[in-house]
Amino acid sequence: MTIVIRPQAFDPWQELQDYQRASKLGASFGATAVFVGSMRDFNEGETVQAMRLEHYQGMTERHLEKICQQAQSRWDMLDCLIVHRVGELRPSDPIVLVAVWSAHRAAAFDASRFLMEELKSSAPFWKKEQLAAGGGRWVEKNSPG
Amino acid sequence: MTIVIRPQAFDPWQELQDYQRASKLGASFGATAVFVGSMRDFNEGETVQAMRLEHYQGMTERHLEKICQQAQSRWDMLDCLIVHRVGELRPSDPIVLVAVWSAHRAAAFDASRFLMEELKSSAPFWKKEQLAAGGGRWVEKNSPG
Amino acid sequence: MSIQVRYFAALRERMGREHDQVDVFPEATVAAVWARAAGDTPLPTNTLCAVNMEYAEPSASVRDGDEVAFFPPVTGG
Amino acid sequence: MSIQVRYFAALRERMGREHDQVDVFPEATVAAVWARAAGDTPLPTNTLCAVNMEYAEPSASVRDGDEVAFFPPVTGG
Repeated sequence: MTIVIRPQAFDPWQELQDYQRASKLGASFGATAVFVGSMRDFNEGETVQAMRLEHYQGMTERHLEKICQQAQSRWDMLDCLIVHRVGELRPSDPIVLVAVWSAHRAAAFDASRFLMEELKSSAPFWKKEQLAAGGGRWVEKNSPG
Repeated sequence: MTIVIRPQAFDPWQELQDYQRASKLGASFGATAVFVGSMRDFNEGETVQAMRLEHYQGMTERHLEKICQQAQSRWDMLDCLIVHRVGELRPSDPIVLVAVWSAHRAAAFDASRFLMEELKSSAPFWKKEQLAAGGGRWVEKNSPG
Repeated sequence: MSIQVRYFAALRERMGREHDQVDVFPEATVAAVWARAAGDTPLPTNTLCAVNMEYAEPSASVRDGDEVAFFPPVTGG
Repeated sequence: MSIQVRYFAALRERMGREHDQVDVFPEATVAAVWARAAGDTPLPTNTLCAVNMEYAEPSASVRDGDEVAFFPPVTGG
């Protein structure tokens, strides 16, 4: 179970390759479900030029650990990885990576979706968009999943 | 929309990195949902040493295209990629990769799961396991998702 | 009418061959193709059938030159 | 009792500062901490509260040395 808050840009596929190579999962897992959220260049009718992602250092990590533990108690997860970007983002930058490894596919699908929904609804992160038309605006709330 | 049947081993994360770099998706997508199925070294109470994956060349590709089109008609998918291994596999080898890109996360989650369930229930592939205890056995049916 | 018949996986092993070429009467069904190819062996339960690479019922009729396939439940992914 | 108060995101900008140090009476609630820190400004609708990095209701009581945070709805992922 690994949680990373990262101020630098990351490539989710590179992260997964590195993580899985270093892991001791061997041939125990039959299923990996992954979700990647990335920055779009368009939101609520406006072209978005850049984004700043703020978090509550300490609480964010602790909260993500808690939702991983909840997932672990509900599904047979062998491992999970969450990487979340903070700082200054550009369109097409990955924002979040959630990956779940399990023996069978239902657990991986269900747990990865649960983790994403919980993360979006309750982990303390905030987005401020820089609009192409000028000015910044805080994203007011996340869309339901 | 890309469908690949591959007789060689593949690294799903490398496939995704290469595919996405070559794609023209830009910053239009906010969500990518991925499922990877891999070969376990254990199934139905037996240690499995190797596996042979057979398919019906022509029908398999055609059938996978059909389920991609079904997904495309049901969800706002921007792109999808299916890579499926055939031939001689070893434990921990990736068997299948399904990836869906969309603007918002619900479509990516739903479509990727739909594609996997349809693939498992209807695409013409067959697995024969080589058991550590000796002898081969055809997998008789897939578990429900 | 001439029909190309194909077998896959466990059914291929059970038949001891990958394909057959059979002649059937016009309006013949997939089931009739099986009977002609397999002789006395009844179509095993759960066998799936395809005509020209599309799933078909045993009651579906075939046409000259069609490819008819028989195979066990699929286990990919 | 001395309480460390923190503000995030749009609320931080609105307050014009990242944190406050306030003194409150024993048995004070999160809401009382807000009132002490923000003066006449009512707690904005939808504001979330945390005590020592765990979500808490405005009615939750605080203890000496606690860190109390106020922030708008979260928008990560």
